[in-house]
Amino acid sequence: MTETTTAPLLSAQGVGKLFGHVRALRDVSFDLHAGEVLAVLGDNGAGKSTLIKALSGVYDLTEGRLRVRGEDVSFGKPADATARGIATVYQDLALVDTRDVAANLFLGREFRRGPFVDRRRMYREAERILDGFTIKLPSVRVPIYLLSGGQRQAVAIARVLVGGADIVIMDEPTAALGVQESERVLRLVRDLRDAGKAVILISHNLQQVWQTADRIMVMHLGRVAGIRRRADSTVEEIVKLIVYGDPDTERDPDGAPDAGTGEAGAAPDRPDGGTAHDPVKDTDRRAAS
Amino acid sequence: MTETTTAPLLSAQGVGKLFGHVRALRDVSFDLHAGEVLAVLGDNGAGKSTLIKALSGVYDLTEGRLRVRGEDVSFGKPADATARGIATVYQDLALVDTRDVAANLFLGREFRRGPFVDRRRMYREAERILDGFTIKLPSVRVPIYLLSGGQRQAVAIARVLVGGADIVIMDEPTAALGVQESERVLRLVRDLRDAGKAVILISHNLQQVWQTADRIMVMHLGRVAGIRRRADSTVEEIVKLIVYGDPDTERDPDGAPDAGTGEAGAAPDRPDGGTAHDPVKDTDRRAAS
Amino acid sequence: MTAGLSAHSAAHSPGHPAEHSAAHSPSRPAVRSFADGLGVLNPAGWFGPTRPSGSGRDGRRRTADRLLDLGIYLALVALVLYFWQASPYFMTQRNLLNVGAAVAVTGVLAAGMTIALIAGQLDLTVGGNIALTSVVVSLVIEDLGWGTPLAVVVGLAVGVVIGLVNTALVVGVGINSIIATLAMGIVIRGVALISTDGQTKPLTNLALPDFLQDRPLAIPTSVWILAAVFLASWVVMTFTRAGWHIYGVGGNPSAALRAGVRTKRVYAGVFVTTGVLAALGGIITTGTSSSGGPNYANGAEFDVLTAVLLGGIGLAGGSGRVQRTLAGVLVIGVLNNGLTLMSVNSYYQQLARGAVFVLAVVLGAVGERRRAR
Amino acid sequence: MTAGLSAHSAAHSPGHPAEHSAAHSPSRPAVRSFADGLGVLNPAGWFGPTRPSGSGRDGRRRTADRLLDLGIYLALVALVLYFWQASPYFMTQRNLLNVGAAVAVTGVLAAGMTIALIAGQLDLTVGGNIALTSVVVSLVIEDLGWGTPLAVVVGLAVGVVIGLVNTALVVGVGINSIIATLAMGIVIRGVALISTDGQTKPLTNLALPDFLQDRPLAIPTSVWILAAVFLASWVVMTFTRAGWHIYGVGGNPSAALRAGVRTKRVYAGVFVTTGVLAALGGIITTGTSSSGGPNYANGAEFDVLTAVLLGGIGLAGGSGRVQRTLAGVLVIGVLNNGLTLMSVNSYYQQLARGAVFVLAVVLGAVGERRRAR
Amino acid sequence: SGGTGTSTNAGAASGVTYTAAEVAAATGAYHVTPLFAVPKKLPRKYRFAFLSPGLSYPYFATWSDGMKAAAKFYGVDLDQADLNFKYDTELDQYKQLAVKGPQVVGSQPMNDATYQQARRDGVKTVLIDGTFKDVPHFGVDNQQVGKLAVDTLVPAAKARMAAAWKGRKVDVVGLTSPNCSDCDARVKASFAEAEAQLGIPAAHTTMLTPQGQDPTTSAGSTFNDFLTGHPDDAVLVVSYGDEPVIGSINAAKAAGRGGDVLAVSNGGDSAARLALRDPSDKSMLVAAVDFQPYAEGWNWVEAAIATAMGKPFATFSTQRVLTSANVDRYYPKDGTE
Ligand SMILES: Nc1ncnc2c1ncn2[C@@H]1O[C@H](COP(=O)(O)OP(=O)(O)OP(=O)(O)O)[C@@H](O)[C@H]1O
Ligand SMILES: Nc1ncnc2c1ncn2[C@@H]1O[C@H](COP(=O)(O)OP(=O)(O)OP(=O)(O)O)[C@@H](O)[C@H]1O
Ligand SMILES: [Mg+2]
Ligand SMILES: [Mg+2]
Repeated sequence: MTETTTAPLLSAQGVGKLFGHVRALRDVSFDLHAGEVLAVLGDNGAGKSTLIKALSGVYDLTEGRLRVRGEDVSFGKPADATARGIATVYQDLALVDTRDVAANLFLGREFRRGPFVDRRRMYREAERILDGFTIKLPSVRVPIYLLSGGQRQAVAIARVLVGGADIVIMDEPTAALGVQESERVLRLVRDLRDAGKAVILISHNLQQVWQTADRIMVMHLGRVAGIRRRADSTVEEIVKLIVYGDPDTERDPDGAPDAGTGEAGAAPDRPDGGTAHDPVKDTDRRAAS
Repeated sequence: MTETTTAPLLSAQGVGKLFGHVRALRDVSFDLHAGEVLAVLGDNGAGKSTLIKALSGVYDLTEGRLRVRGEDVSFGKPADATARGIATVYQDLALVDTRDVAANLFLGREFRRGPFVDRRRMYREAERILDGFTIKLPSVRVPIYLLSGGQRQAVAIARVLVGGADIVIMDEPTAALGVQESERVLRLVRDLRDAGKAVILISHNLQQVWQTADRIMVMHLGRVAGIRRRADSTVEEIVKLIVYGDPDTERDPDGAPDAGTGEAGAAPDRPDGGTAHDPVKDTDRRAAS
Repeated sequence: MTAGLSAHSAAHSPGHPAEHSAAHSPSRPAVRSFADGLGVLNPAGWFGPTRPSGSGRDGRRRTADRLLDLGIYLALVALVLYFWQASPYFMTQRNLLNVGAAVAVTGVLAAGMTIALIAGQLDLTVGGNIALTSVVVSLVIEDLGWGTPLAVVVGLAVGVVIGLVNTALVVGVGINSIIATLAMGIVIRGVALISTDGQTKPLTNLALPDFLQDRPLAIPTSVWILAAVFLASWVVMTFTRAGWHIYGVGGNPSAALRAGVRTKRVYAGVFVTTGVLAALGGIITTGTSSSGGPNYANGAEFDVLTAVLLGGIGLAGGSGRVQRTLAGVLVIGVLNNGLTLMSVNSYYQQLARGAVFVLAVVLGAVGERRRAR
Repeated sequence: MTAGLSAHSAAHSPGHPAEHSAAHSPSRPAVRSFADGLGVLNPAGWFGPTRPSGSGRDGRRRTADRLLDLGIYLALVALVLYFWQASPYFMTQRNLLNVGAAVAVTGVLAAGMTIALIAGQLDLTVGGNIALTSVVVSLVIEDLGWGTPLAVVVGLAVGVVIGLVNTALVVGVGINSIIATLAMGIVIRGVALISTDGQTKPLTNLALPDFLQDRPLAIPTSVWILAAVFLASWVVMTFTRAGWHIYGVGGNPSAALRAGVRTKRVYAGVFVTTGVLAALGGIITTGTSSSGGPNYANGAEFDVLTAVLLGGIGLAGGSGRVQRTLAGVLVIGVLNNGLTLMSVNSYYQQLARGAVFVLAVVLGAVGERRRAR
Repeated sequence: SGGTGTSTNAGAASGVTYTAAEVAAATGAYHVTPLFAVPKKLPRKYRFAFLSPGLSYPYFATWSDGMKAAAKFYGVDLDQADLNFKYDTELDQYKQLAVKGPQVVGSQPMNDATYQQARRDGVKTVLIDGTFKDVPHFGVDNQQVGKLAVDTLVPAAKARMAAAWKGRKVDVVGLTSPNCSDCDARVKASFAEAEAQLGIPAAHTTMLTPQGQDPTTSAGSTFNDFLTGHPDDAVLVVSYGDEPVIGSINAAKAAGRGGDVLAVSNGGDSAARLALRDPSDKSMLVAAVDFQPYAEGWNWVEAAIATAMGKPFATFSTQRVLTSANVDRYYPKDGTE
């Protein structure tokens, strides 16, 4: 929808990652443009988290290259990615429970005034940013462990806004949220997009993806199974890509022996491509670093 | 569908639970019969986890009473619930990572032979039970930390079968699973039901609930918002119960000011009762005990 | 928002009524819409560890709980008041300065240990470090005749080297810091013993003792050093980026790394700090005892740990305050001083110290529980 | 199942090909259908801590890694071989029995500390416990004249009481066991000092020393006790419900509780065990020194911790083996013995002990890393 | 050296000062010989301070008991601090006691910083079992203790070396304690003396630092290891105290090497006295140098009073050596307690 012909903000070319002898990613290539939301889908172990960790500087690549705004980059540590304008909302939120909201928002990029941190400025800025969210936080001086899950999620997302990054990566930002809260996060994603940022959104909720994404990249066993513009694809095609890594394969009929507990009137046992299907639902483990 | 006129296996009457001054449950009453699946739905903080912890003996009740097979019971500790034939699959799985599969399956009810544990019998039984699952475990002597998430989930579920419980409670058993794996767990739930057990299934995935449950209980702010037979209800009604605690309320139009970032063609911001909607999705925190 | 939801919310964050959000005129329209529902969610939190919540922010907290929170300060005040009325010598300027001088070395070490614990680490080499530093300083002054200022620099360098070796083992090799520093402590004391063949090395050049026994503005140098160390620790931990990063790394190392904090560098800084502070303790010891001894500060790491734990620091990292540690150190110092002034039998002193420690941690635990209720 | 999926699976669990599931004739049709997909999921796990996986089960593991895993045993064998060739006196029955007798008390304490660490706890009262027990036993024998067997029972009862007090503080009040037992240790030693007014209480009734200096089957009683304690610990931890529950409670207390394990009772059992084993150590000490002393076993808890950590136990609870601890204890014993046989200067002995400790933990960490690769 | 002259009966006009007999009667079994005839009416109320090395160690605890008894007897105030073997904290401990304005402070050992501070404060110092600069002192210091042990050993050792041990290598083993410089110093002084008096070269001397839970047992097993490593040697044993020597004797007995060992213990504690009475130890335990810690503690108060009054005190004449022959005479009550 907002895809342009300008140079991509971020571009991955033939990216691969080996853990010992486990090839978690191979030959992953894609472009990401300003003002678009790219959703990444895939079954458990497909390599989604590994990919975003590579993009965030948590892992270094074993193969391929990354370009940001046309320049080759190599991330040795997360700070390098941050410096290139990439901000990540990790699924475990990556907050320091014992520290207050402001300290978390500015962790790693504290404002300074001479040799000291500028606490007043950080508290002021933190209030400003979170006021922008109109979120009900008791105060920006409350430690994270006193916050509710939704408040924490908001703080984690607000970190993205602090850095002024223009590439935002979110790993299952709604996994822990209920109906209304998920909606608000998705609205923020669209707002970011509309503000000209590029967003990578990992989710297992096809319905949410459909509401939000401009393009969808499906991963399967560490490869890119396919990249589709949402407007040009169907849920059925995406589900097939997720499950078989291929839009055309029909399910192998003896994959799982039928238990024969047949239940008249019950919903079908398997995804049949109906729009009601929620194909993949997953919780990432606490991110390793 | 399998509901009978016999006495309920489990019955909660006016159950309430106070945490200090927080009333997490109030006046919760329901019956559970042999051979049925009761799904419990509700938004974050609705009290689902608190309810199942009360049923499992992790918490004691502040009000109301529980009856199992017509007898009044009072659970001081989890072992009391186990002794009454109630088995729970906790969302955090509650496995001991450093111990092997067999030790986990039999934790708290190890077979003995004289003063010693009967390791051979436990390994044999563990193999038998997991063979029944036709799950690919390297061995029942492998410690849990070497297993994949799916394998762990299977071990947690297998614990239910070890005790021979006839009331099985599952807190989001599919939250961490992909498409195919979720299906298999749901099939197990139906298998348990068909074997005459009573199952309480907590899930935020309406689609899965629809596939599996016989009755649906919706909780809202610690109360029972309604109990419906699936066959007699609609997704729309259930969603309203979840969100508003009332099947008839229309959403308060000024609940959230509209940002005016309006996006033509995007999916609607709010649940509109369509069957495609996945109303609630949530991950419980690590269960407190 | 329904009435039910906002009532629910109000129960948990009373100071922040739901109406709050309506009063804003947001400055960033792009994110304005991400809003009001988030404040009303399950306040117990979903992801994090199950820490107490909710009740921590309500009105009731401001009574007994606050008092329990102030526990160590109250204990200090109570002890001071008790000894004041019990002994005519206690509340004199000279005696109070003696208390300060007596806890100078423990206090300097405790400041370091507090920083290490905030970073989620432990440094058990400090006893050996003091011994080695005192021996090295004495040997440099006496046998090499290099002059005291240079000897002090060499002593501090010993601390830096020990800190770097600890860093290499903990960060480089990846050994748990308890184990790594316990082992290194044995090695370091072995080196100290070998350097002087087990003997105490007395100083004949008294520049260092004279410096430490000097009393600028009537306050002993060692008390000045103690005050400076705590002031500096407090400033660093509260007002500098380094301190904020130490709290961050201790509270959640993986999050701090991903937030761009150079965690290895932070750990190295922490171990070098504890090493240098222990070396400073060794230099003070050399001065106040006019000698270097390979047996000095035997088991000091556990005495220091006791003082720090008395201050109520969390063992999990990411929390703790140097000012509380100072209070813990002073409680021990006042207790030792007061009991000695009152000529309490040394065995009963030991019992009293243990009992105060037990009492302090029991009160701390009770406070923690009340908060978690 | 697609070819892709089963290839993926095979990479992670090579010994369990996908065909495996097809060969079954399941005995419980009701659950038979819950099946084959679960084995092929992301093997790195989703929920748990990010422990190493996958590579742990593949063929490569069986080389250098296994050797590193055997680390402490190899260290023991290496030391034995070295001293065997270095000293003609080392490998004699008598000398080896001397090693056994020398480590008897440390070993008995280390067995208890291992069990405590497996349960995720620490007991730092053991030094004070030994002192108090030795004093009480001597006083009961000498001053009350109750006879040695009764005195031994009283001594063990002291251990039980200390264990129960520790349980009350840790389980009842909820204090971290490191802090609680550190504080209690100070109190207990204070009580011991007061009981004899700081004096050693010599035994004139020599029944206990004679019993301990006896050599049934040419093996000293203390070595028999050491062997019995380790055998019993091994049996309990490996073959009894109590042991399984201790591992369970240490590995995941909340899971163990929800599985129906009476966790409070398990913790009480653990602290009583460490208390009784320390009391047994105190009784052995009384016998071998013919006296009870309030200054005995000063800092023993840290020596014991060193031996246990040398055995490579995890600090997080739920893992560890008593047999590895025995190896760690023997490494220390062999090292002390061999260095003395070779007349190594005692300061260098200290250095050597530290160096072996550092080496052992570095090797352990390297092994851990290779596994996590 | 410290006290000069003998003032025990100098001013002993009846009733004016305490007589030796009165002191002996007051100290009962300890039978203390006074170092100074303390006036029954002191010129002023004296206050003394003593820095004890470590009251959890029985020897020093007995010192302390003697001091407390003497202070009570003579009517002076005494404050004690426990260094708990952290000698590096001596100055701080001194300062805490100095707040009460004592006339005399005592310690063992004393470091220069404390000495200087006491001088600045105008507090006199009296050392016990150690020397430092010009400080008045009595007792025996580490060098003397080490020498005394060998002096005591020499006759028996020479006799053995001329007979049963002829032609055998003779080692000197010094049992010390971990983290105790004073203990090491005593042992090393003995080594030097053994070289001087018996011609045993430094290469044949070994300092052992036993590791374990109590001094007796740990010294026993370490000494056992030494015997195992030197199967053909004869061994002279010295130590800083009694318990390690008793441990080594037990080990030698158990190893059947009783004929190869001669030992002298230091202190004369109950453990040594028990061993001296044990006939099976007779051939090995030559003697226990009796430091009479209670008497020393008592005497320190007398020396402090003398120093405060600006008077000299008598030379301490310990060097009482306990043997199996005289132990019952000096400690008649031991066996019946
Ligand atoms: N640190 C690691 N060491 C070894 N293998 C790893 C590591 N991290 C990931 N892997 C492997 O890489 C593959 C991809 O994992 P990744 O976590 O990226 O999957 P994912 O798509 O995020 O799955 P999920 O939806 O379950 O989170 C898996 O096979 C996993 O086992
Ligand atoms: N231990 C506790 N102490 C105080 N309040 C608690 C405690 N446990 C739960 N609550 C409160 O009880 C209410 C119900 O919580 P519960 O965890 O049962 O909700 P839930 O329906 O499981 O929600 P979710 O879907 O987020 O897991 C919440 O308001 C929560 O804050
Ligand atoms: Mg992932
Ligand atoms: Mg829940």
